[in-house]
Amino acid sequence: MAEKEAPQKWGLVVDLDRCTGCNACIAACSMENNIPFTGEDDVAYGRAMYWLYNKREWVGEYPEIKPAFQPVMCQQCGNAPCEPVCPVFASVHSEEEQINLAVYNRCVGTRYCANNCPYHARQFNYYDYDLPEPMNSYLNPDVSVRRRGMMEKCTFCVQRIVRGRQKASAEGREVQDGEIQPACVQACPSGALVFGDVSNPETHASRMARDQRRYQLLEELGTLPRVTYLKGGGRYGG
Amino acid sequence: MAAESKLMQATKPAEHAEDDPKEHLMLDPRPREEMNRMVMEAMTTTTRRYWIWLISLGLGAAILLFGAWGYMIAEGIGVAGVNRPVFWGVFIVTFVFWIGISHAGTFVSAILRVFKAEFRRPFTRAAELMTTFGLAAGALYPLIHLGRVWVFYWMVPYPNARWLWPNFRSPLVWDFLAITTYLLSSTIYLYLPLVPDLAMARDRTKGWRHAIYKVLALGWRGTEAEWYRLRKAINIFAFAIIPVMFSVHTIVSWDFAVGQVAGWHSTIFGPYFIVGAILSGVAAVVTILFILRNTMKHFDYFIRMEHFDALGKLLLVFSMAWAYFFFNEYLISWYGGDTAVRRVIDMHATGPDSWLWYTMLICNVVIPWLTLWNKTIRRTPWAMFIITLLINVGMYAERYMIIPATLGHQRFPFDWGMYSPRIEIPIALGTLCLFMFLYMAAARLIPLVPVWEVQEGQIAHSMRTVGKAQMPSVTELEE
Amino acid sequence: MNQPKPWWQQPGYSISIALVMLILLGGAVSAVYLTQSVPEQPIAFPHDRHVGMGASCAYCHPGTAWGPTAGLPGIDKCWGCHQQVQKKSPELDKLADYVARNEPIPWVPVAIQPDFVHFNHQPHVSAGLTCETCHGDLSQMTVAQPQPRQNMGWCLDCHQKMAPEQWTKLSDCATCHY
Amino acid sequence: MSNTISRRDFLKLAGVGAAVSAVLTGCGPMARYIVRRPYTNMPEYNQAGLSTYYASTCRECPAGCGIIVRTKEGRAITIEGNPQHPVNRGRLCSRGVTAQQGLYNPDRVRNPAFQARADASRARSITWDEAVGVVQNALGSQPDQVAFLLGMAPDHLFDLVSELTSITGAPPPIRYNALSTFEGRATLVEAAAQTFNQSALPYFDLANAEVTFAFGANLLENYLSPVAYNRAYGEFRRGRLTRRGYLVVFEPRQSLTGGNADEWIPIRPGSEAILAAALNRLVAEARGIPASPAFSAVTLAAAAAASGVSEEKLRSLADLFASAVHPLAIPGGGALAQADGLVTARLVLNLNALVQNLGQPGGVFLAASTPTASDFAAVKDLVQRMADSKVKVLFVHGANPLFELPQSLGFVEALAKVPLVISFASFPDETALASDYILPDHTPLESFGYQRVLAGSNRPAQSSIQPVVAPLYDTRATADVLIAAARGLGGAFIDGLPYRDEVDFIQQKIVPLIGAGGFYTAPEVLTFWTRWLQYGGWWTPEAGLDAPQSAAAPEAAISFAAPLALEEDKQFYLIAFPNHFGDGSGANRPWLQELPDWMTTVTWNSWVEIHPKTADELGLHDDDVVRISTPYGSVEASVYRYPAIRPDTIAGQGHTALGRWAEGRGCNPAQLLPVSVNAAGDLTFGTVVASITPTGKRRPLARVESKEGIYGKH
Repeated sequence: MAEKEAPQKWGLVVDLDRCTGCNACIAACSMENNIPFTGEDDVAYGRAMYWLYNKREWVGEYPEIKPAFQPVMCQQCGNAPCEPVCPVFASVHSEEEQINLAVYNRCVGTRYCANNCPYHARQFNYYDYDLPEPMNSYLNPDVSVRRRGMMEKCTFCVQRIVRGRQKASAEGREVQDGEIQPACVQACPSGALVFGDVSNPETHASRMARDQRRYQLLEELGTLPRVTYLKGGGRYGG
Repeated sequence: MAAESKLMQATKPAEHAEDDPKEHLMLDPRPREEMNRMVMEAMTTTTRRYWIWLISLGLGAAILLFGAWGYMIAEGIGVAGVNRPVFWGVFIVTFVFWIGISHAGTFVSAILRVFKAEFRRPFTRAAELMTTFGLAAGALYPLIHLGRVWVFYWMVPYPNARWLWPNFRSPLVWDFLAITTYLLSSTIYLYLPLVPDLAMARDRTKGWRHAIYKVLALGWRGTEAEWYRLRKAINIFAFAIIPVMFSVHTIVSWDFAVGQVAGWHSTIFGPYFIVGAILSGVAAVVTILFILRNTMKHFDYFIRMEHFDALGKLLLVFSMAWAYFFFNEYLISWYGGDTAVRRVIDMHATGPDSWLWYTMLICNVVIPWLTLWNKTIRRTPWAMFIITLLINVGMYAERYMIIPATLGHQRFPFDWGMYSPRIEIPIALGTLCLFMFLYMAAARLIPLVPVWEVQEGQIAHSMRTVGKAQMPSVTELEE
Repeated sequence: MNQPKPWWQQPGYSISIALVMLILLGGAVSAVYLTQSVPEQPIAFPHDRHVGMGASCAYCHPGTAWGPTAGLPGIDKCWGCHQQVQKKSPELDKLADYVARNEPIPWVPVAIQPDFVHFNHQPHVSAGLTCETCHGDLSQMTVAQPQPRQNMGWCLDCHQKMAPEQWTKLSDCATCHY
Repeated sequence: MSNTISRRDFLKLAGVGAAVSAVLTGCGPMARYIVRRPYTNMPEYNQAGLSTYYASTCRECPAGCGIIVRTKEGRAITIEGNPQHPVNRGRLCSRGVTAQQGLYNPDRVRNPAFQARADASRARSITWDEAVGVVQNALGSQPDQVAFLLGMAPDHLFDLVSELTSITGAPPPIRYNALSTFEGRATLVEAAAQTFNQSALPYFDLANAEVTFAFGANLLENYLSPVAYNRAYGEFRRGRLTRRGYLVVFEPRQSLTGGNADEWIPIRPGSEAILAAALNRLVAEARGIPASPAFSAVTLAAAAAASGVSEEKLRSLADLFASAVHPLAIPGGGALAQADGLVTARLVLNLNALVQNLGQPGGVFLAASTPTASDFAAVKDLVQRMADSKVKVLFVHGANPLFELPQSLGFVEALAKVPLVISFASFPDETALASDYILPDHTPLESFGYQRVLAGSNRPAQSSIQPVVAPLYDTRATADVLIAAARGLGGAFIDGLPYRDEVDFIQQKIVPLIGAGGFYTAPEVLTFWTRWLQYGGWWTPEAGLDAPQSAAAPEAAISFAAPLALEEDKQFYLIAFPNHFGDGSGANRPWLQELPDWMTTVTWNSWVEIHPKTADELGLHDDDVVRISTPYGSVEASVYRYPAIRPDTIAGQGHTALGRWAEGRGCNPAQLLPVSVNAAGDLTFGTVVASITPTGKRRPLARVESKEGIYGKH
């Protein structure tokens, strides 16, 4: 059974050994992408809008217990389960950037994509989340503010990708490695997140993605994720 | 209740009653004109109680369904109970439920017609009407469920300035097409055999009813050529609608089965859903027949113990078939050993919603198997009424287990979610009101018994003497 | 029985047809009004005169060369010329009033994209497109007029014709929608 | 009418309909309802649609991380890290990136007001002229009756107030912030002074260490310079090709740092000192160094008994530490907040001296800045003076003592005895509401200033603060108000404060930096000032910090206090800890409220962590509300059954004011804390004995995790 191959472009590497679980990525993502906060009741009911959540599971028993943190965002699958099920092409593959797009303005809100996403990386706008004046001033004009009834998800900060690409092309050059960084990668204090063009074997992200500690989330499902995790832990001296 | 006990007495002792050929509608003919009058009376008689019911159901549908839906459109889906990860909730459960109900009409009418099951004759119309209205109620749900219903037409393939078409790879588009096809064909299939009856009604009414029937009867005069074409058309439709019916529920099941949700991704979902749909549909037919028999004039003539008996047998068979598929589905998933799937089926039996899972098994398997083998019970209408209601409760629970209870327990335990319906409850009740409202209104607008079919059957049936025994016999009217 | 009237002349049918037509027409009129009519501007700016005198578009809308928006000139820019070029006109008096009050002129944008469309002038200008291609011939207009049917199909049509070799990129949803 | 419609007309109409529907299906936006206002005078660097970036300094905590704020059309859009800044190198934490929610908070104080201590009938808005007059009168009162309480106020304001008080002869400003207590900052400084003979905050080179022992230091959360330590942590783990760093954390309740450790040693609170002493002795033995006589009295058995860690474990840990090439021991947080916290800090610093890592890569350095924070003892003293009616005027800036100070300190009563309280708060926090005047300062993103890098930089650095947006409201920089008021008094103030305004003050203060060997210089101050703003501060091009020259081990034998005894199943050690709200001032940032807590994933509320075993014994379930009582006060909070805490320990995090997102949420653990201090003057919040009473109420916590999935409960 030959592994299905798909063209690659952008990739994200998460080094779980560096990740401390500090959640700066979630905050940075939310501020960059105009993600609304929902309040206590809705968070408790499973309606928090994190595009990127930190999956904290416990390993071991007291006193040898420790949390296993794993930031989970849209894995930008090469063979994405969310794409074929959308009736209106709102969840669609970007052939140019090789990521999965959530085209907000096309979405009719069937939420099928969200069910079919094994990572639960997609979020739904249950209401219009209006920010009180003047808090709406910080909304990022590069990212559409979503209205009620739409799906949304991590886009690898596609606005930054497009901006970087347009900037590079206006200056008549190729995009440099590390020039484009999603908000989470930029904020990550411990440098656990690395983003780059994985179709180019020389980029930092490509080199990290070939690390022997690599694995992908639910890779057995054949979704061909573009996010690579590097296993944490390891031994002293190893 | 008094009426029921009287009926019980009339049917006792059962075995003797069955021997009486008069017990069979087909062998208990009445003059044509009398039967026409009976049907017309049934249709036109309205009591105060009827109006109270009709108005309150209409109001119920307006407030519970359309009022609540409007509020939800204005506020957002947040007023419903869906959350992450249970993105589909009671709306889709009720959708599948109504689509299941809608299978009854086609099954009872088309399949039994094709197989020439004679007992079908008096209630094909009642069943077909269920199909149409069940579908109408069910078809609302994909719309209700949408986050942005005001752009639902993007699912319709039409040329537009965006150069965009629907995604034909999406099961939802298949669903959309299948349901519209089914709605259209079942409406036509309801309408075709109705034409002679409408003509009958046209000839016996005056005023606004006459005007309506005049238009709807399409100038039917009952000539040989018309009958020939009608029979031909009904025959074609009867055969053609069966694959449509199978495809519809298969496609509904594909909404789940093609997904990669653990617990959905199963090859048996197609037939499993069809059997489930027929089980719930036939059960709903029995429920409705009981209500019709008790509320409508002269219906105790048309709907008899033999019908409950025959449908009861059918139900038993389908309950067994359903159990077989359920067992198959469960065993294969369990044996397959995929952790995620295992966890889902474990959660079904032990999770917070496990009471629904047991309700499902009790209502769909235990109760039918313990009761329906017994002829006395099968021939006791109120018992059948309760049993069939319970079967539908069980089938509703089944869909609930398949949708929210499965979605809530997917691959990452960190992400498991609890779901509790909120505005879904009034909306679901609202569609029930809508269905009942439409059905009740239709019961006074169209002849609910296909008179010509009954009469045709009665002409074809006769008692023959074979040797010393009196035997019922049927003449083939159609080739 | 008389010869029945043809169906479209029977009252029931004709009334329903009329209703449907009325609704369609109403929708059409309001749609045209909302999207295609020329909005009222605080100053009836004569584009034709400025273009006619040889002013280049980029003089007042310089952002096209390096950014997403063309930009609107502030009162400084207007006044830069007009305090020299004094001509009696009620519109120019309005300008003088704004300058005197040091208030921005509340222009009503005409060529504007919805929030979910991220249009960038710069690549288009770099690709050699002229302003008239999309904004119409301003030398024939006083205040800017909306161009009809500038919808997604129009964008795609041009993308396909102008740069077929870049179709993958230019038809990608993420090029404009994010 | 319809009868007149001919077939031809019909077709015509249909044609119109088709054209119309073509418009409808692809119609543009309704432009006519949008009005666009260009800048009246657009700044030349500002282009509509393009971003403008400003370098500044994050002031959500005192660490002094460099930020770059992306603005568009005069609005602050996103906050990114300054890639060149030596503290954070382009990285930020969750508090830093959500700072716009402070700037654009709808509950900000929008104009100066006579607040009248929340007496609505007398409260009114005032003008800034009146306000300056009020401050002027206040400054003119008898100097020893004027007190300044500064918290997170930026360093330039602290410097200005220090100058001001030195002119009048008033007591120097007190700079107290709950975070400095939670870090044990005063204890660290005092321990460094006693051990290294230099009064400075130690800088621990975590990035190059190989085995790190952290004693209560919550490096990854709120310790001195969290982003710097997070960054170093990443390097510590995977920055080298050779060895992965190994982290051991000693603390009774697993914090985020403990959770990321390779070994978390749940020790009994109060046993840190004896444990550190035992490790000192073992490490000295393993390295063959003669142990200081101070440790001779310490036995392994006693340490094991006190801490609850087995002797073998202690021995193997000591071996690990002694045999490592670059071992590092970091004291901090709860470990220092004990009665003998200073001893613990000295012993832990001495561990570093034993393995000779002072000034070595992966070792201990001394941070460049002079510590300016006051200890808790000074606050206690101030409260005492207030209670004794010796304070007539109290200025409060960047602090919220009503919230941050332990209730038992009696600040409320003391505040009532101060006739004039002037708050410079930007937000209506508890203290601001209880003051006479609120003279709102600009929020950090609207102000000028500088911040000396606290302890997160491997080189001397000073970070610049500049406004990234025009002030939103009628607020005024406190430095400007003070300068105007003081100079208005005339006399000594004119000569003592030769500054026109805040900017002039800052420019004069950065003059010494021009020739101090930074990575840029300038011929005169204005050019230097431009670059200083542009780069986000000043620092040296090469890394370099002073290393401690010598280390003095404790000489005399130390006697260790036994950990507080508990009544079994009735009493518990209570550990108060800060989460990502820091000192609590982050609670009005809705996104910080929405962010899950690191360990429990709880949002928008406070909770008390109880080990499941203990909870079972007490019959407590998740989300049960319990009352936690200490001798000093009591609060109610929901139970979180937390598997990573000692069974004899509980831990807990609220506000009564501070705007819509913070008000009435959770509980304030400061109400439970004692007021006693350790030898260095830091609050000893480390061990408080508390009891738990179930209230019978339930308040479900909004957690992101699935309780069912993670803990198997429905």
